[in-house]
Amino acid sequence: MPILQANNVSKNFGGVQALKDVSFDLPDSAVLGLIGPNGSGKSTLLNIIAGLEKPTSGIVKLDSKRIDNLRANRVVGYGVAKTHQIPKPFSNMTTRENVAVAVLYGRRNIHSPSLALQEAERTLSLVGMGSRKDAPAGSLTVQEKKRLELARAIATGASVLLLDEVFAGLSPDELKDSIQLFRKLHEELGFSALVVEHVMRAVLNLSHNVIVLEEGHVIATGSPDEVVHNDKVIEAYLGSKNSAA
Amino acid sequence: MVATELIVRDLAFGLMLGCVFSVVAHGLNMIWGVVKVVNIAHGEFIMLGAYGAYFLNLFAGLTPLETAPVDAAIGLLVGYAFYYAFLHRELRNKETITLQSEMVTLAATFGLSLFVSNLAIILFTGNPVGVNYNPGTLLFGYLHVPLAALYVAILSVLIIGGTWLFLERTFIGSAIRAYSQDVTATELVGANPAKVASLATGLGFAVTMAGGALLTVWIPVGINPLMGALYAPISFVIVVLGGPGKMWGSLVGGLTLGVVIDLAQAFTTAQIAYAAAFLILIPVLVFRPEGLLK
Amino acid sequence: MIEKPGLTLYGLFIVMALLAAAALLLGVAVSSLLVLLLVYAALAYSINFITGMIGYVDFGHVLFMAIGSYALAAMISYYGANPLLGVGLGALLGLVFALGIGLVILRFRGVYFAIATVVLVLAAYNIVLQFPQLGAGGEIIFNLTFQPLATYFTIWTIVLIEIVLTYYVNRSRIGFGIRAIKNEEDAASSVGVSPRTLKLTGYMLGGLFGGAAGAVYAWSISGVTAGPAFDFTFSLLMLAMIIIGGVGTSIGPLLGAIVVYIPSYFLLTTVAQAQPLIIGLLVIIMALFLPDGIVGLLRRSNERLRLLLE
Amino acid sequence: MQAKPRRLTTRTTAIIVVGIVVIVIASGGGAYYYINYVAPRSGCTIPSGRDAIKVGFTISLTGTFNVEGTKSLAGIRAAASWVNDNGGVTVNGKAYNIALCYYDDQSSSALIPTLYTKLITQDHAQFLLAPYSSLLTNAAAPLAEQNNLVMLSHGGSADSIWTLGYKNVFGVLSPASTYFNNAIDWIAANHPGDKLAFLYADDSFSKTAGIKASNYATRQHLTVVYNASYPATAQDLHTFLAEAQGDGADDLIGGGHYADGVKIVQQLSTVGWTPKFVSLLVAVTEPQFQLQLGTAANNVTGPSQWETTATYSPAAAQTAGIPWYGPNETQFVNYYSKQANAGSPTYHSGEAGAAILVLANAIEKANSVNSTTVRQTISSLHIMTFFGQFQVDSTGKQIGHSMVLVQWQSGGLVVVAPDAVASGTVKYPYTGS
Repeated sequence: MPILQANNVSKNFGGVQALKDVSFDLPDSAVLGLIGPNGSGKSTLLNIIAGLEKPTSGIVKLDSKRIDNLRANRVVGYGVAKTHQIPKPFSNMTTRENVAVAVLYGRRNIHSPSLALQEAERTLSLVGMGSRKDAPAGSLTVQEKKRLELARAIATGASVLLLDEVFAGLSPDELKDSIQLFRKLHEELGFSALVVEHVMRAVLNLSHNVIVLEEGHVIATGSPDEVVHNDKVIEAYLGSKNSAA
Repeated sequence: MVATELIVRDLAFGLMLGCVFSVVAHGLNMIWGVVKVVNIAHGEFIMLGAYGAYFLNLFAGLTPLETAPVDAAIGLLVGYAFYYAFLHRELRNKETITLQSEMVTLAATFGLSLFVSNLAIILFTGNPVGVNYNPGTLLFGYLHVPLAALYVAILSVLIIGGTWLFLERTFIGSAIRAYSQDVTATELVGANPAKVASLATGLGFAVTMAGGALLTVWIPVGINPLMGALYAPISFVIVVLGGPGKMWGSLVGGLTLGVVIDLAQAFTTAQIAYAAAFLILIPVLVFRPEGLLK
Repeated sequence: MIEKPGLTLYGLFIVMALLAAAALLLGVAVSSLLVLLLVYAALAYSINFITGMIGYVDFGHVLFMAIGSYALAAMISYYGANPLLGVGLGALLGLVFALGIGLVILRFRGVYFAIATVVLVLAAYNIVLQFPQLGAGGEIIFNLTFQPLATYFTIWTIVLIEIVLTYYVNRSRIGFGIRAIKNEEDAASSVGVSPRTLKLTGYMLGGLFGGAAGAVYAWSISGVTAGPAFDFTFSLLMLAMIIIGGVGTSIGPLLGAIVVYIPSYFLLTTVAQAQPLIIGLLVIIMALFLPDGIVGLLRRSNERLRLLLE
Repeated sequence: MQAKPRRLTTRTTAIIVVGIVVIVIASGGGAYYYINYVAPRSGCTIPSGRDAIKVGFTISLTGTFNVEGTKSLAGIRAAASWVNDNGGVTVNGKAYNIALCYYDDQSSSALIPTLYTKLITQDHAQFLLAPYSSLLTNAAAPLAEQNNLVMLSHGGSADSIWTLGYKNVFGVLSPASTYFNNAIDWIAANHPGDKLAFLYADDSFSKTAGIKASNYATRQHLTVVYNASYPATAQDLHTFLAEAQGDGADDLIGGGHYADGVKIVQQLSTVGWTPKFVSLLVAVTEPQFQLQLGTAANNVTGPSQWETTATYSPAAAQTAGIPWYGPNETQFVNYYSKQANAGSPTYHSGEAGAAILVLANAIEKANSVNSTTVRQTISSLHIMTFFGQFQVDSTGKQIGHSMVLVQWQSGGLVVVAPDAVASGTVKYPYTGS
């Protein structure tokens, strides 16, 4: 029984079709990689699942409940949280307060700010940011801001995380750390994740399954191994590079 | 009850009034469109332009039409100063203006508006003054057209057309357009973003103050330090109607407003007409946030 | 569960207690001067709910003040009602109008919201003049027997409620959500905060208290007239107060009201225009260099003050 | 905000609380001391020689009403110096000077409560004059009432002021509802076939004057073909004027404050309408009106509370069987011309000066400076001053005084009605520019 399901999701922007009949299943506790060249519709798909955009047609279900017609903040209540590709911290609040907002509004059971702050502190040490808890979020480095995005998403208590390029722009060492951290978190918390990523190494390392988008179509699905050897995928990546050059 | 003659007359006066509204709002439009900042003190600079016309008339005997270029020259300098005093800190090294910077500029220009209007009360007293300029009227059948209003209307359209040509056909203009699309693109065409932005702000102020001078033709005894409180909101409405950054948008917005006010007055009370003219803004923002002009 | 209140709240209580004592001990003369101070403070707190906390600049807040004024004036002059009923109706109408207006204009962000608030005031002004029931030229005046203390303690109570509400909203779950919206509206909604609900809540609180304060203002000057009732001066003063005092905080509005009002009292009779001139200058300086106003300045200057002032 | 690395000890808390209390008390006490002892920069000018009776008021020296306000102030000062030069005000055998305490209200009603409170509590004004205009008078009247001080209204003519049961507020001038009666009477008598257009600003004074005038015209069996108000901020009155013309109106009656009058006459010519008879509020009596409009001002009429050429005299008082008080016309103009920024007197100067004279006379008659006693005296006072008769009804509204109708004729302002005080006849029709 998949926890997240997309059935024939399509999206038009004016005359441009960004997504065409995209379907996939995300099994419980699994990590699904979502790759594709620039402009293939990855972010649009993530936004639709997160409730930031409405699909033109198609259905998104969480635990067999429809979520495609809900507003973003309601989707979070159902247990789906998304990180932003360009981090959007609440700059004038401390790191801990940033996460506390997610605790207070993502979960039903914590209403007291002081409890939320304690919980936020726990989440921050989980992602290795415990020492930065009182820093204003605006003063963090890019990597820290990405971690904060992750911490906020986890702190909502979400069962499904939508991670939009959390590994992009990191040095090889940082990338290694981050991948290890993600593995650890996944083991401890047991969430499911849909990972959009440019960095192939990260996706292939983490994902149980991968789907490949090109111009709004799913062109391949399968295990990471299968996908990298798929002819269509190779063509899509190389082809798009050729045409760009 | 409502005769064709009246409607024709209302339309004619509405169009002429709309033209002067357009040019008054046009400076705001340029600044808003290029540097993405709304100058809350816009009305105060219209007021200063109008006082320019008054004093030049008083001491040099210039008509409002002759004052406009003088006002524009002053406006250019004031605009430069304004850019470096109020906007530069918020805009430099930024790709797009953040919401936070937008709030800062709103609050700062709001303070400026309080400051300038009250300084004007101290300097000019609150006594409303006016410029006497009446070159006669033109008779089209039953329609009396005051020449002053006609000249101002023509000049307004010329000014708006001129800025459009400037932006479309000159190198500096294309740098300004590049800036309004994408700040980094300005550097690609080989221009310094701060210089481009300050020039655009200066031009905006030049048009604003010239507009203030032209407006005096319509307000024979209405030049006073607080007049900005009326013309700033009118300008806001016009720019939103036309779409910020679209040069002909000012004219579309201004004419819409002028015609709505004058025509609606023919069918209902003046109060309803004015309320309607302001309220158009809301549905436009809801349904066509990019403005009436495509 | 709410945390133990901090010193800020006690400090504010002390100031309020002193204001009450001043009216009782020093009598009518002082109280009629302080009424205006409290009306300003009430207005500053009311706009603080929307502009201060949520960060949406509202140039048209005077609209709610006018609604409150007309509600009270109509209640008294047409129904002979108790002024307190008028204040209640003013608050209620402020709330209802804020709900209706907010549903539409809170969709607009940043400067578009600010402009929408401006045009609503101008439109409302013309609409009021359209109703003969609201008096020729939108003027309703009435004559009540002298009730300085009643007026005073009504507005005093309103300010007290606003202080407590501001304080606890800032500290509660809602406060966290509101600050998140002020920082990054989109990011807030992707951690489960509903910007629509919270923005509307803030705007409605603003409308409610703006209406109440407007009603008391009309009560204190025994009438309402369209021109002054929709005068942007009040909107601008309210904004200036919270910008100078410190946006979003629970001390800022009262501090701002005092800083703006008390000097005005002296300057008015010497150099009439000096006061708005100085306020304008202060607002420019605050906006460009001290975005958190006096409270922010104090908090940054000293670690202990940072913890104490909320 | 929630960050609390360590709790404050009870002692520190106590110290801080005490500190706050001390600061607040100190600053409060300091402010109180400053208000009462250091800063009594009062608005009063006390003439030397005798003890003074303080009369407090605000006046618009800046803002919308600054022209009218400046004229009123000079009138008030002229009347006060006449009183002080002519024996002062005698109460119980002792003569007092009239001392004026005033502030500029910037034409803003928001400032009125503060300023009047200051006048009453700090400057200890014993009697009050209202500010200029109905708008500001409305804001000031409650304060007079609350403090039980007599207030004479010299620039607030809206009838609504007198409908509220104020006990202390008395009008010196004719109320707005009667402004156009002279003009309408003249039309009804001389051109009963004329169709009338009424067009007035939507502030409360102009609207009251306009509506009451159109009602009065109907009662005089005149035909009203157009009746509308326009927003005080409108730039463009062409539409209204053209509509009025289109509805076949012969005469135009209305206007608002000064700027409105100029605007209407200027736009009449651009619309190409030359009404036969034009009567406008307020603006017409200002000399600037003629300077600004030139020949277009010729034959424009307007209501006036008073003109220097109107002939009220001690002899006229005797004929009417009532006492005379104060300077005669010439003396007043003489005193007026000695005031700073005075220019030549308009009816605003006259009505404001008359307010001081009525007050001085009432205090003498009451033989007391007690507010209640003076109030009772004023309600039954019936005298004549250079401004005309003074008599109020039970609500405090002026009923003794009568308006005049003036007209610009070849560059001069002539009183043309009523016949009793007229120095010329109405020129008809209006000729345009």
